[in-house]
Amino acid sequence: MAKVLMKGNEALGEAAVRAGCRFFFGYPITPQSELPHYLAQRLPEVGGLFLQAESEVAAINMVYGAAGAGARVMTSSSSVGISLKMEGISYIAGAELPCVIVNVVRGGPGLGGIQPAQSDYFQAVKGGGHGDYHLLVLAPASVQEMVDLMAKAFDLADKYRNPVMVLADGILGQMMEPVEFPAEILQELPAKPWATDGARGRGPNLINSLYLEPEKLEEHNHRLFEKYRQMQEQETMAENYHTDDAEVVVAAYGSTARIAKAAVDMARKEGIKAGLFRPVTLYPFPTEEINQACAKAKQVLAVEMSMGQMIEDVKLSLNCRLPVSFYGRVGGMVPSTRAVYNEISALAQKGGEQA
Amino acid sequence: MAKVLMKGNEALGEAAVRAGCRFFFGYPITPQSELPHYLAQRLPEVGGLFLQAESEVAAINMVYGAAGAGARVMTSSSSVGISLKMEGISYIAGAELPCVIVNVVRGGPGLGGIQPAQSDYFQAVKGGGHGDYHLLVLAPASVQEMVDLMAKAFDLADKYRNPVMVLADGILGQMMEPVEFPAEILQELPAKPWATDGARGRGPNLINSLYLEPEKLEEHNHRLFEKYRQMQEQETMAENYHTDDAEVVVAAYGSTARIAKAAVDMARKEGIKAGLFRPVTLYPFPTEEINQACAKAKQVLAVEMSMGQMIEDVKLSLNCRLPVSFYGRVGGMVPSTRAVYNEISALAQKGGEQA
Amino acid sequence: MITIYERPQSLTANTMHYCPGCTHGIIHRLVAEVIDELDLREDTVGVCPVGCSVLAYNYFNLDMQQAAHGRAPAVATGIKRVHPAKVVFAYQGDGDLASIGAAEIVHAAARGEKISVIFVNNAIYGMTGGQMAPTTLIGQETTTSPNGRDAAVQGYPIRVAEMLATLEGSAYISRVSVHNNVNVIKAKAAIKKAFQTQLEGKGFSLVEILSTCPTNWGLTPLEAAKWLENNMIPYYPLGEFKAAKEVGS
Amino acid sequence: MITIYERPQSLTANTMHYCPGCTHGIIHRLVAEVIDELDLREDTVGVCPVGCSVLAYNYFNLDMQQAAHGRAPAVATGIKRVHPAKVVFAYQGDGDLASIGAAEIVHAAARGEKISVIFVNNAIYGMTGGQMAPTTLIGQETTTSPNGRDAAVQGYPIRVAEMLATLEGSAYISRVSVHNNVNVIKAKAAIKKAFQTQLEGKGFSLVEILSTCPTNWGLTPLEAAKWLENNMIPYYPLGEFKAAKEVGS
Amino acid sequence: MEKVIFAEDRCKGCEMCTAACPKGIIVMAKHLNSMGFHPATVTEQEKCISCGNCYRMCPDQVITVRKEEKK
Amino acid sequence: MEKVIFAEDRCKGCEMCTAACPKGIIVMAKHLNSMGFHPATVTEQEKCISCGNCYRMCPDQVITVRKEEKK
Amino acid sequence: MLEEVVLAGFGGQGVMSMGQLLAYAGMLEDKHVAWIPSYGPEMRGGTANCSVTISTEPISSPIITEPGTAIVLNKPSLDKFAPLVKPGGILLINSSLIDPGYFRPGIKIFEIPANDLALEMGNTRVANMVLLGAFIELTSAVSIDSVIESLKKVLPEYRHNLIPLNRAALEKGQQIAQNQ
Amino acid sequence: MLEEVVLAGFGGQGVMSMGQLLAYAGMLEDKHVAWIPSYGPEMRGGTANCSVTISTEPISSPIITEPGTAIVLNKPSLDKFAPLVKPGGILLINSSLIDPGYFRPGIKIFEIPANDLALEMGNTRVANMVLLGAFIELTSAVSIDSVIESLKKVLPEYRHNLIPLNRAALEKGQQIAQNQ
Ligand SMILES: Cc1ncc(C[n+]2csc(CCOP(=O)(O)OP(=O)(O)O)c2C)c(N)n1
Ligand SMILES: Cc1ncc(C[n+]2csc(CCOP(=O)(O)OP(=O)(O)O)c2C)c(N)n1
Ligand code: SF4
Ligand code: SF4
Ligand code: SF4
Ligand code: SF4
Ligand code: SF4
Ligand code: SF4
Ligand SMILES: [Mg+2]
Ligand SMILES: [Mg+2]
Repeated sequence: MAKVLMKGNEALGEAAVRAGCRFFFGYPITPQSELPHYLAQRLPEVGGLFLQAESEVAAINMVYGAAGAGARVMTSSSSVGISLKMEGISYIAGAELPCVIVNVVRGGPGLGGIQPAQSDYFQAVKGGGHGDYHLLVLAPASVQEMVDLMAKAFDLADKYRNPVMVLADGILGQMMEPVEFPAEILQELPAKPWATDGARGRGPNLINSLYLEPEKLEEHNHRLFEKYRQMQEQETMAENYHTDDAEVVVAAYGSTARIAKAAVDMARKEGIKAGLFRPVTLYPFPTEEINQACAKAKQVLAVEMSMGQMIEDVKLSLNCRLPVSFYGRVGGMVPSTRAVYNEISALAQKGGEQA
Repeated sequence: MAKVLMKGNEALGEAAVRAGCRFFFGYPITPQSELPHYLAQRLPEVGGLFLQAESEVAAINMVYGAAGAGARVMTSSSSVGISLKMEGISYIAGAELPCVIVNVVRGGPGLGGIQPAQSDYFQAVKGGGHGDYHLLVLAPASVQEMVDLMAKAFDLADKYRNPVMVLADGILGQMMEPVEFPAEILQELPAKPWATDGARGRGPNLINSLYLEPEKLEEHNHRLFEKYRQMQEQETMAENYHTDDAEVVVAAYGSTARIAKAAVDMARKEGIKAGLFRPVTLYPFPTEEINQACAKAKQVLAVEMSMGQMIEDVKLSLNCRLPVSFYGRVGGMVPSTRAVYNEISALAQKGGEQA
Repeated sequence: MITIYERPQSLTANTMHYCPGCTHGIIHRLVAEVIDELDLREDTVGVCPVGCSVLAYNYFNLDMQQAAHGRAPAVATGIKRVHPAKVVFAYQGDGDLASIGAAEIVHAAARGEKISVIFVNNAIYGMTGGQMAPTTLIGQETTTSPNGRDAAVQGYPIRVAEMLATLEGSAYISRVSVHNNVNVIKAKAAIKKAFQTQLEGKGFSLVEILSTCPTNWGLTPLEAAKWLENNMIPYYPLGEFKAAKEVGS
Repeated sequence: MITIYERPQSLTANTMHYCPGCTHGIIHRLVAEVIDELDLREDTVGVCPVGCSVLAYNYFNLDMQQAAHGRAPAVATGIKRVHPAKVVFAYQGDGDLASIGAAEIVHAAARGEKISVIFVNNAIYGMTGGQMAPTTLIGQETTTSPNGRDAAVQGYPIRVAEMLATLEGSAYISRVSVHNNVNVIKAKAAIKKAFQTQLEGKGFSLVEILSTCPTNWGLTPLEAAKWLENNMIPYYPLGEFKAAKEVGS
Repeated sequence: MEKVIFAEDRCKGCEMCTAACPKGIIVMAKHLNSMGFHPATVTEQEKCISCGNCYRMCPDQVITVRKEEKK
Repeated sequence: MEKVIFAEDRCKGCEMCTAACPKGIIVMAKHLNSMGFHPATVTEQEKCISCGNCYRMCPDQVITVRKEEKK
Repeated sequence: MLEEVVLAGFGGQGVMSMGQLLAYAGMLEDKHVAWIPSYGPEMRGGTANCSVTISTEPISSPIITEPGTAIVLNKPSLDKFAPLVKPGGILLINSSLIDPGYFRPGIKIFEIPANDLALEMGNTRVANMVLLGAFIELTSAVSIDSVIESLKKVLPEYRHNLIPLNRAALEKGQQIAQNQ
Repeated sequence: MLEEVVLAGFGGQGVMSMGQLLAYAGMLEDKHVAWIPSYGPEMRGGTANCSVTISTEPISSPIITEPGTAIVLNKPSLDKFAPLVKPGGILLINSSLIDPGYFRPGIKIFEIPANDLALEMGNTRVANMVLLGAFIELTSAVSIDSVIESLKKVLPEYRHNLIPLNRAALEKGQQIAQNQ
């Protein structure tokens, strides 16, 4: 297929359609509204359903119902709205239902602002809802990657029977880049013999997260964590950019990684051995990959549009064996390439000293 | 005052009343219902208001309104219900409103079970809601401490204009121990000139978390984090038990710390140099204190009723300089003293080896 | 001898966990009987709520989903939109439906969602220990209205059927009771009509069923039935509040 | 010469951010005029919603709280219970009140919460770019009903005033419009009655105000006023749906 | 053969059936069942008119009702 | 003195006032105000009957209306 | 002194209040005490249990995983808790409802026909008190007087007429245990 | 080749579509492109801006903090973006709406009376095209043909009658820039 110029939000929509997603339940919120607008038009064209729910709470529970009924289904929102979905997401994880949740992050806390941010990292990867559970979290850094990861998201959701979050931000959602879509619209979806579609010729199926006996609930938790272990083994993804010989490694994801990449370019021009490590899966965090990327590193710099969240996973993954510093902007402010370059350059001068 | 034998949930209620709290908005859920039951009876006696909200979402927003109006106010729930409050909690943190939120944790994820758990640690300390914010999180380990920390919670909330969470679990909520209450019922509360009580003879007050200009929102975030820095400096609390010469330090909070204490006793009887480090503030985490407690340690063991959450803060606080192992039970299962002892004893044999 | 009344196919053989005399059990059976009679056992998906009936999935011999507290209508919507040809019902208590789930039920009705809701109104939160429900009567003592519900502080009980009947999307709305034989028969007819309304694609259907909670009312089952008759029915009048024409004819 | 009409005291001098001709501005002024006339400027706390009127705190010269989307009635409840002697009002859009906040408004009304709600029904989500609201008319095109609202898929618009009037706790409920002079005068009278209902402790009061969104309707302000008259009023009849006796007399 | 049959171990002794029986023939047994309840029972089977009232009011699906086959 | 006064820089040129004026004296100015709108104005002040209709329909508190003091 | 006891039986058998009384009595004697109930959703006819710790030292863990004593009032409770009793510990069996003959080496087992004895005294509701009396005799965890004192504080005034019966039941249990 | 350009003006001046056209044209030439808008809640009369990156290499960062070129259509945009232009960069000013005389050392400044020129051509709405033409002349980021090609793809068929006017405007801008 030829390339088309498309907004990230809309590209997510088209990618979902091509991945066989036919059901969207959501509630409007800036800066992700182009995604529902797109699907409101597009889904009926392919025999699918777009339904604006009465709230984010209703939306995530409609997703629960539809996922439990066997559909490829998604929802999307931004920060405030995602917080309202925490109970529902915990239920979906507990009931092991596959679905895709898009969070186009904006500044917080509270009503905050509508400009891009990455301050929902903890919520996405540690579990903003109650209980021990994890989403699989994918963080694209370009519109093309939004398309590619969206397809992947649905596959992973089905493979693990686990909710997958695509974590973007206002920049990615709003920006246009050329993209190529898979030519085919996926028609054949994996069989879901566990789904509730009327117990025709078989025993009843049950979608559930309640285990009143603690022994059973513990067992259930262990089963979930066995899945997470498998994901850690099989699904981590990351991009390395000039990390081979890098003495200063910048760790950044999403839009911020794009800025960091430009800063690395700038640093390389100045003869600084800088590199970029970009986790693509935020959960499971690419632990092995970051250790490889930092093989030659003396300093690590986490750059985020937050007050410092992913930095904890960076430190833990490296077992704190390298000094990890932080540079962040928040509330909708975006780091400039130069500011990141300045941080790199300062660290390069430090060598292996504790930051 | 003479000691009385009281359930943890009820003791929390009485302690709140004595701390001058006159407003409770909440929604029933096991295993914290004795707290609302108690206050439904008790608050009207002291001229206060108990109101059962239509939902947890409504409850937390009533708390927002009442806190913004200048009242000492609280809510309480358990796991599932706390997840529904995530948006509201993020708003309260963003609008810098003082209030107390009790979470009597039960097993998750989803509907999970109703037995005790500690699997909402991440949600409590990292911010289950969106955006960069933090609750002050207090974790009592006895009914008496529930009483003491409840009073403290209201004071800290007012001092920092920040929501404070009291993180308990089903055991603490349900168990009876003798407690002593402060004799006086607090009558004089701190003045709140910022509260919205009708702009009589002054300019209008505003309770708000919206900052459409990213520069302003960034500034606001920095202001919040300056508060958190101060809390870290001034408010951390922890208990040390036989840590002075301990080679194996168990880190545990809440009920689990009680079990760990008994296991330490058992180990000491066997001649093992074991100790217990019990964080009382989970956020801010007592970083300095744990480093002191581990001064002689060769091994650290995190024990939780979760799949391993606090362990991350333990590692980060220690900058990964000691091997940290984990023992946990989940889903309402409670670790036995003997099982924890066995872990300690195994670690004691390892010495300084990586776990 | 021929068997004329026995446990319907759409119920499993499991012994229910409900308290002695709790009419949740009767309502379960009525729903199952209707499903049997309409031959829908293999074409029905049920949604159970959070409340005493949370374990209904152990009793209905059907595909079931357990929904978060109050969200059964949203979950049922998700299922129905994926399988429009199947019959989807939600079973909800009064705390579940009228309190935390008020938005979801109003919107399912407004959307004309083609689902059937079995709404069990026992004027209390059974599961969690007898707290006040939105349907608790004025003066009624509960664990969170220990001195009786006071309208000045806690407001007035909600008449759900009447409220939902104002919405265009609702096609069949009625209130019945199961405190005695005659009413059980009528209740079953109403449930059947609700399912037929769905089968005929007419829109949203809901049957509000007055039910007892002997345990939390502090009464014997027989006293509870009397209490329902004497106290609930006067405030919650029985009858059809809305019916699409020609349903089930 | 004496000044007979000018900006009320209870509005600040700030220029509002609303689009040209958006009637949110008229409604703000009416609320402020009523507060002035009842001499309540220093005894009122307002709650603004999430929606185009999210910045209302910049315009009302009063103590204000900004509430989470849909939760203004809960926030107002919190304030009113702490300061029962003050006057508390919530200002909400139709997405805010009738969609995400449906449970909160139903329960504030059922509780007979002594607050006044100014409900601005413009049949659309203004703030977020013209999505369908629960009040969007059948056939109306919005960004999430690009081919016009289809009752079979998206259900029917909710008549909020009628629905809330079924609840015992609601004391004053009316629907007005501000699309022309005569109706603006009536709208103000209704708002005054709502505040008086609160002052007299009668219970919950709500005024639903039909309002324009020229921007998202894709019309000029004057066309929008006409559209409102021709399309909204037939579905949303104006009038009082409930009024406590002797209010404001 | 019996017209009305009680699955005794399911019975919770709630007495709803006793009140419902127009013939007043349902009584609570002296003994306890496996759940610790006094189960309902009918000894005068012949008086039963197979009306099904007991079945209808039993919340626990204890009761099966049969009638004579019409010839 | 003028009966109807426009705070010109607040005006968004929506024309709601023009439609409301029973005397039809409100017109849109040719020039732009600081916000880039053509503001509403009245030149024939003497025709104004101080009815306040324009004030009432103005969403932006642009208009102040005065009337002759009664003697 | 450290007593860790688990009390278990059917919902209506009064095990929760028996445990609370014991804890209360310990508190009156200025000992450290804790009482932890099992809890669950509203389900009738289930089993209920609680655990009580009484100690002269501050209590490390109030959560009892190896009880020094288990008092079991029905068969399911015997099955669940008898195996947990710590070596050298005590198992008190309500032999009115549990078939005799349970045996586990290394623990002391006492069979007390509590319901029968209570019935003899005219009220089966004090069966739990008979067992409590036996427990007190065997462990001296608290005194009978403290239990009675606690009863006075816990019971509403108009129920104080029941106190003599309760004392009698406690003493009956004490006697029986003495003689075993 | 790497062009990083910011386009800014009032809401109705067509800066967003101008940026999109530019990006589209770049894509048609098989270059790497990215377009990022400012976005905000519904508030009329505010300023709008977008940034466009066009490059022969893969784009590291599409977020432009130091634009190579800024095209400003009104005064607030001049104030905001002129200082950000990177040393050696280009500042294109719509001098129909902005008083002349802005100066910053080390950057190239061009004043184009875009509205006036557009008016001359009969339609002020193509003022943005005049500026775009000038930009193309100064940077050769894309060709005019590609822009026209893009227009054909973006405009609905019944609007294609506007294409000649747009081409004329682009060429007018080109000329003006040539002569500055
Ligand atoms: C989000 C959430 N809040 C609260 C609860 C606790 N809870 C469980 S059941 C219930 C009330 C059920 O009452 P009702 O719906 O009337 O059903 P009943 O038990 O009376 O049949 C509550 C509040 C929960 N599980 N989840
Ligand atoms: C929890 C949450 N969900 C969604 C949003 C996004 N949002 C902001 S305003 C709005 C709709 C407002 O529409 P309405 O209430 O009708 O007010 P109007 O703008 O039309 O006056 C939405 C969905 C939000 N801020 N918070
Ligand atoms: S608590 Fe009430 S509603 Fe629940 S099972 Fe028991 S009697 Fe029924
Ligand atoms: S978007 Fe609509 S409701 Fe919002 S200010 Fe503009 S016209 Fe008014
Ligand atoms: S069938 Fe009728 S007559 Fe026979 S036992 Fe049952 S209720 Fe009585
Ligand atoms: S109604 Fe059923 S459960 Fe109740 S006593 Fe009769 S047979 Fe037993
Ligand atoms: S006051 Fe009346 S007559 Fe005068 S300008 Fe305004 S609308 Fe016209
Ligand atoms: S109504 Fe007000 S804002 Fe609109 S044109 Fe008239 S004066 Fe200007
Ligand atoms: Mg109920
Ligand atoms: Mg609206």
